[in-house]
Amino acid sequence: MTAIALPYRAALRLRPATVVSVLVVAVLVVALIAPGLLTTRDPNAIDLQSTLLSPSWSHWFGTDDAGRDLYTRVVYGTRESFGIGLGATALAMVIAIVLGFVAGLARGFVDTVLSRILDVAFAFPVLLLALLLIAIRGPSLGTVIVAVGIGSAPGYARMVRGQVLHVRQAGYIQASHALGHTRWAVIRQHLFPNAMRPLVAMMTLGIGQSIVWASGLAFLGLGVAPPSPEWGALLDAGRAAITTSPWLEILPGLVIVVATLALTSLGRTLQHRLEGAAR
Amino acid sequence: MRIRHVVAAASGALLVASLAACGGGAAASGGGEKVQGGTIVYGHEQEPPCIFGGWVQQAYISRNILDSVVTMADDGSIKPWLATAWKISDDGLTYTFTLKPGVKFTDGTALDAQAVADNFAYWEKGGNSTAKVSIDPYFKAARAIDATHLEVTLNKPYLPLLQMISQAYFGIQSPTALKRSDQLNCEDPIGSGAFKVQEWKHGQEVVLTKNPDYTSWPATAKHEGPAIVDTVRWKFLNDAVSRYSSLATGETNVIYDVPTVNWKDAKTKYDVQQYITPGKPVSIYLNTVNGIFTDKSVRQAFAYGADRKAAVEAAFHGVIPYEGNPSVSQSTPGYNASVAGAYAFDQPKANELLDQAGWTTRDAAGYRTKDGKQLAVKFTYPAGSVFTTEGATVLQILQQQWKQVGFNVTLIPETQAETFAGKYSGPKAYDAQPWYWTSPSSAILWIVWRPDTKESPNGSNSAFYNNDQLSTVIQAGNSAATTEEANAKYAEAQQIIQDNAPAVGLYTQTTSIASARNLHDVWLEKSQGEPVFADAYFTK
Amino acid sequence: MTTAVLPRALSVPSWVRTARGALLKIATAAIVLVAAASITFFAQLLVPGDRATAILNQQTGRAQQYTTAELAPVNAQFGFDRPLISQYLDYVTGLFRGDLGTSYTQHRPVTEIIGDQIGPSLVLTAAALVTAWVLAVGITLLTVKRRRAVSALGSTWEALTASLPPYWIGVVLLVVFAVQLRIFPVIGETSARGTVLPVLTLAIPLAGFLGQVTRDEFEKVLDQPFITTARTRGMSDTAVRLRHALRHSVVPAITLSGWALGALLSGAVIAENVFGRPGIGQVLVTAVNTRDVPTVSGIVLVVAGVYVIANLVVDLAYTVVDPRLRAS
Amino acid sequence: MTVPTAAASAAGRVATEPQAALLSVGNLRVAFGGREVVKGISFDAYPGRCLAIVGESGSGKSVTARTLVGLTGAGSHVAADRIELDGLDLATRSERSWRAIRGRDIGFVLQDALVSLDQLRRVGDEVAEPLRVHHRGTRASRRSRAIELLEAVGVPEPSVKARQRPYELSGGLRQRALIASAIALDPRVLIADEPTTALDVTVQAQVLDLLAESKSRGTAIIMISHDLSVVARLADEVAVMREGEIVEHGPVDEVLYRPVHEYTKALLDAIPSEHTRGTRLVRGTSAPRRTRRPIDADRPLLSARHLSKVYRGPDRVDRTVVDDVSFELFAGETLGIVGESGSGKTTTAGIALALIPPTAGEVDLDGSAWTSLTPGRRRPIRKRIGVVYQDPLSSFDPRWTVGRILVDALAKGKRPPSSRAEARDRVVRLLEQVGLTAQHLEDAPLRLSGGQRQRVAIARALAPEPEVLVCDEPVSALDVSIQAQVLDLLTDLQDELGVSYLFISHDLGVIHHMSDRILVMKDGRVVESGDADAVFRNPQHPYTQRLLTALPRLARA
Repeated sequence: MTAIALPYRAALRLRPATVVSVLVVAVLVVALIAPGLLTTRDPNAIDLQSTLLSPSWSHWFGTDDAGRDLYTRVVYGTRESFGIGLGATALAMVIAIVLGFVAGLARGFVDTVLSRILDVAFAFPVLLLALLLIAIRGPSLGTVIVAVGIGSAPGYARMVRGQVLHVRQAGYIQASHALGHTRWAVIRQHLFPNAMRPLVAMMTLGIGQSIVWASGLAFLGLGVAPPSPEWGALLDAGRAAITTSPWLEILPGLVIVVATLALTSLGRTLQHRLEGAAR
Repeated sequence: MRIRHVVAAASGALLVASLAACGGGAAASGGGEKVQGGTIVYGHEQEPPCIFGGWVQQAYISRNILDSVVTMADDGSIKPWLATAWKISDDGLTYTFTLKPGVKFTDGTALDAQAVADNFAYWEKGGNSTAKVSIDPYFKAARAIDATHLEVTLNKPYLPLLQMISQAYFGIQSPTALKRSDQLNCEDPIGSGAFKVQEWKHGQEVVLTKNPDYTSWPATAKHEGPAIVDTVRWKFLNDAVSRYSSLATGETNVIYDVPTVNWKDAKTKYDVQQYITPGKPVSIYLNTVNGIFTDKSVRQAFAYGADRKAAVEAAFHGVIPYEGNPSVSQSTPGYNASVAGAYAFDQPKANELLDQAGWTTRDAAGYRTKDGKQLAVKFTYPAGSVFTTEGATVLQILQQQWKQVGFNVTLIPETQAETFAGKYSGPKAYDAQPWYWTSPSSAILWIVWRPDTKESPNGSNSAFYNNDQLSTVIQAGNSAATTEEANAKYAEAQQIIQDNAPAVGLYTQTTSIASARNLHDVWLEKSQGEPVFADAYFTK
Repeated sequence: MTTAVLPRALSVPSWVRTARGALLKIATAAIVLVAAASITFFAQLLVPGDRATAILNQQTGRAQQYTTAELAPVNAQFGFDRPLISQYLDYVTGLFRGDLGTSYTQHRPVTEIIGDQIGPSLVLTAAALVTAWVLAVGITLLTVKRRRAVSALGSTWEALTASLPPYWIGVVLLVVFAVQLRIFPVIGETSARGTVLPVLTLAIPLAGFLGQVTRDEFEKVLDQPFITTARTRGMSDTAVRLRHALRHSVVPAITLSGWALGALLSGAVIAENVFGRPGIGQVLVTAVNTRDVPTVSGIVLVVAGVYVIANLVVDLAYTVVDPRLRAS
Repeated sequence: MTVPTAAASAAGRVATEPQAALLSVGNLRVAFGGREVVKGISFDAYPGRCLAIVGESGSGKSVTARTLVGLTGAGSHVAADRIELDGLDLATRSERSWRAIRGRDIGFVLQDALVSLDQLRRVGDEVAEPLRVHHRGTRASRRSRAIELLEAVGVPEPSVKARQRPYELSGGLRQRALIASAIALDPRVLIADEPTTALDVTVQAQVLDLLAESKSRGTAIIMISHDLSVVARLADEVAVMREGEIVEHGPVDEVLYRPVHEYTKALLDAIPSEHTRGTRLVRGTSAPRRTRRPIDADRPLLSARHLSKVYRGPDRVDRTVVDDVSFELFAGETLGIVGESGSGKTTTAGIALALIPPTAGEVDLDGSAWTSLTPGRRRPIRKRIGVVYQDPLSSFDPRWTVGRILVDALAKGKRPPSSRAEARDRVVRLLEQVGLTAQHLEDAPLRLSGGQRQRVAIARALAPEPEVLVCDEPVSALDVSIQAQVLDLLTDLQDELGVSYLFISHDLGVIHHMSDRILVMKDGRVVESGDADAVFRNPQHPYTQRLLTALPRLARA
């Protein structure tokens, strides 16, 4: 377009939504690294004199039926929820990158076989995968990470494969071959880093989704062991009281939504910016 | 002529709270005209794989379809059902039952003494393993003397026999029907009860229709004759929120297991009944052959170390009672109330015991250590239907208090798959594990505490606690000549258990129902607490 | 490249090629399905603990170990005493006869168990998919590339809904619309009115995802020259969106739908649980818990089958929406 | 509306003496944000006449065109003393009333029908869409009208093509369909924005004829183009735009043959053709003639023998894209390969580079085996042959800076730099050689202009010090003045380094300007070859003849 060459500048301008997302993620990172900065209480400290208090100035999110401060639990739960999010996404990515690259680079037979394997993996209900894994290994933080990670890997693998196929077509790949670089050098110098670029954004999106997924497992009673304040576990614990002490269910749910929303929004901003830059 | 040998109940053991707010739930005195017919929509919790079986979830529904030989009254006494009378020989080894004549199964087969004898044989063959363990090794044989007389012989005297066979596990099925396929017997057991299975919509509900030719109601029935309502829709509503809400929206007329958070609300709006199950309460087995709990003082310190009563009250919102007696619950005949008071919350005492046991040093996290080993407890519990979130909250509260005296308790929720597969059932698998076992008699002591030996293993002895003295006392109770004598022995057994602390009491297994105010005479059966719909009716 | 590159041989009629392609697809699909079922079969054997123990415990609601003598009749009854490989071969040959085996716990043929439950699950997932599409496309059409505030509202809505944990939204919908407002029944079961909330529970988060990809694509498409062409013909903005842009924008969402169906079947168990709805998800959870190997494998087979069929439909939908893709 | 269009059409080409302007624009200003891209321009369009607005990218010509149909775009600010259509004020129209005018009174044709027609709809529906939008006729009558229109623009088998989709049609037919759609309601004004760009030369001629026919029926045409030679064929009047202003405006003969403004002169000079051979295209440079090194006709650097390439499609049908092509490229020579899209010239270049394995035949490099070597054996001698692509941007890794790109190329060259300092020095020298400076070292290619990018691409190709450079449409994506600079650079480098070019282009002017000898390719085969001047002046093959007839050219003064 002749005159409207503005996308680059527009991307640099910070939208208010991006600013809010960054702030939310910043708070989450603090909660992750130093939860003590956000609360002075102990997430597991019980107080049977003050159970089921509704939100107030001294208990921002109220207290649960063991008298624990819900806000403190949410803050401390960040570490485990994000641990799941990061761990599962990282695991998914590693699997996806290996499978996606092999499938994307291989031709003929290997590609066909891998694609079929991915088909089988895709056709496998994610839930079942999680159920089986948890049945085999027992529920724990590690199992949840592995279950969510393996469950979301095939989707990423397809994306990676698509990305590899796309980058493989790029002019600079041919240009590099034309300069006399070996196939491996081209892969290492150009194909790999460029095919990986959108994955950063994808990961940000994936973390949020993994947290949501893990909360689904917690609902089925397959989450992290108590007294962990992992967010999904908080949702699971709060559900019985939704009509009598709704904050126990609503507030942790909102925290998951806000955190995921911030991550998603950030991921998409990143994605758009990368796309803009690649254009 | 009726010769009844009535077993007296421990007074006040059965707490049945009929807590209707505005007068009389039982009679139609609340006004309104009694309606003939209608459909009761009942919101139950878990769907069993089969209708008849050895799991209490199966007993709930089969109680409404199958009749048993005898039943248990509110006061714990045994009353006639299919048997109008019975006679026990002086040596306590032969029971002769006189059966109600002319009773027919819903498939037309006659319910005679031979049919009942066939059922005993069926249970013993594995048809119902819970029934089997309830009467083994005392049961010898069952034989039809004539069409209406059945003789049951025992190897040794077994006083709780009648209480045991009052459970729904001992529901009598048509011998003709039992010859059908496994699938049919699973989905549609044929009994002589007030209802029969019309349809099982898996994942949704079992539709029960009334047996119009019903003649064999128990002596405890609130009316005589076939069921008043035409249909019971037995729905499976796993989610507590929707189950309780469905009562408010009128989608159900009665629900099982009122969530404790809603109990107060339910009392003001519905007729609620709470039933404290007899048998073993929810108590924590401590592994006496492996790990830190091999030391009796450590077990006792564990019991002293946490305020179990306060934790139970907080987590269950004051609805479910604390039970300090780990062996039998307060509603069980032969309950030893004095035992329940032992090990009241006393952290100094716990500390003292641990110090004496040599756990004197503490590590950086504040946990006690001895010879470099931490005072760590691997605490597994069956999460989900057996141990609800509320139960899990109790454990989390206790965990914090145990931490104060130096125990590092790791809570490990078992998934149902792990539980059933027996992953956490061996002596190496855990240090502590809570469980319950409903049973109408203190004879449950024998099932749970019978020594686990090579020759005669007892998988139910989850504390792996073999105490010959205890074994002898329980057997003496089981084979006692009189109830008084039996209860004295059972009380002694409870004392031995409490003194040695192979288990720590927690709370009673409790079931509850809430029913709409226009529904009357839904009552909870006394051996295990199943809701009975045969007498229920609506008012306009 | 169209003018000069002439096909050298067109000897094979196109329908033969199509038929050959279809056969190949069906054969591959069958292999995929059997592979999925086989993996499930063996994966379940990895679960610690013994199947006979699980069956006995499950029958009695207990958790204990049994003696070999106690287990023997169960092992004999279900054939667990035979070598694994022959158990597996029996299972696989059964598959080709359409026999998925008999449930260990319900003593019913697995085909019957699935037959009972698959209907409500399919209705739920299909309705959720359709609803998600309507929501996603509707909101995209209304908000994409409008005034900044409107567009921001649209994209925020999508990001927000895509972040909702399915269980949480289900409970909130239940409490608000069934318990408080009483618009819908609490126990939905399979009635049409009762299906609304479970469908929304699944559809709202999915609509967020579909909306996001559709919006991205829509924005790109609206910058395309053919959109300008359409405007120069005097077309209104709405007509341009509906007649031209929409069709181009839905291709990524179609791709996602194939994947979404798998996720929906998994998410269905949550909706089924909250709203007391029968369905395959709940059966699956129970079957895994009780080590009911044939039931679990059978469900995987059927779900994978649904997935494969859905993806064939997706492939077809592609070529209907964009005939250019037929060539490749 | 008031004037029936039939009357104008009956009048034929009467409008040499212009009556009242049909469309009149006075002092039009367009700004995006705070930036003014059209700075007060005025022009008129008359029935039966064609006004061409000519300019390079960024001149504001396309924005002007869109403003005339009220589609300037989001965030724009339009101000004008006058935008009148037949006396009707358009400047203050609402969107709704604009819609009534678009398509009915003013037709609009965009470039490249492949992206300007909705590929998912049938051609007939696209053509008939203005009728539907303006509620003309019934469904059936619109369908038959669409077929009539397709027939009128010279689409063969119109009823068949109407049922096909745009991508199933050839480029020429597509563009005709696009025009058919624009003239469906017989608008009195037709605005054509680069209507022939991206078309092969023969098709281009047909499309121009079609527009001429429309003009002869009395339509006022406003054509937007960057290509002065195309304009010469159709326009009656030319306005040259630069940076939002009209720098020169007048009758076509005046502007093209007696330009007054320096910019117009420069643009005209920059057009490569047979007349510019051996000269520099950029005006005002000191050395107008080339000083070439002699061609060594005894030393064929590349010799290709009977190359062919067959691709098997997904439908298992073989397509021969290169068919028995042979050529030799001598040291110091430029061999041009010319052909329309799909003629196989790019594949031929790929084979020569040994990046595409030929199905049959082989290429030798400087007398020894080249394409027949294994990739591993070939890699050490790759440095002897370099390549410049049409789209430089996509040939750069977006993550790399100019400096890194060039260092990488040097490292693969005949004399890899031994130190960082040496590498830097040589990279700077390379940049200077292609007319850039050290300040571009840290730039990402994305931030460079199109001309600068192509210079970097050339620098990269030269870095390994190759003897042969394959240039695959190296200037096709560039504006004419930038094209001139790049072509001048290539000739200068040949003079300086003696490198040989295998030069591929669809543009006959460029080919003639650059090449010593040429190959004309069609459908994968070489139809004619020989000395450039000989082929151009005396084409033997009918296809070459047709190409040359279709070539729009300016008669040189």
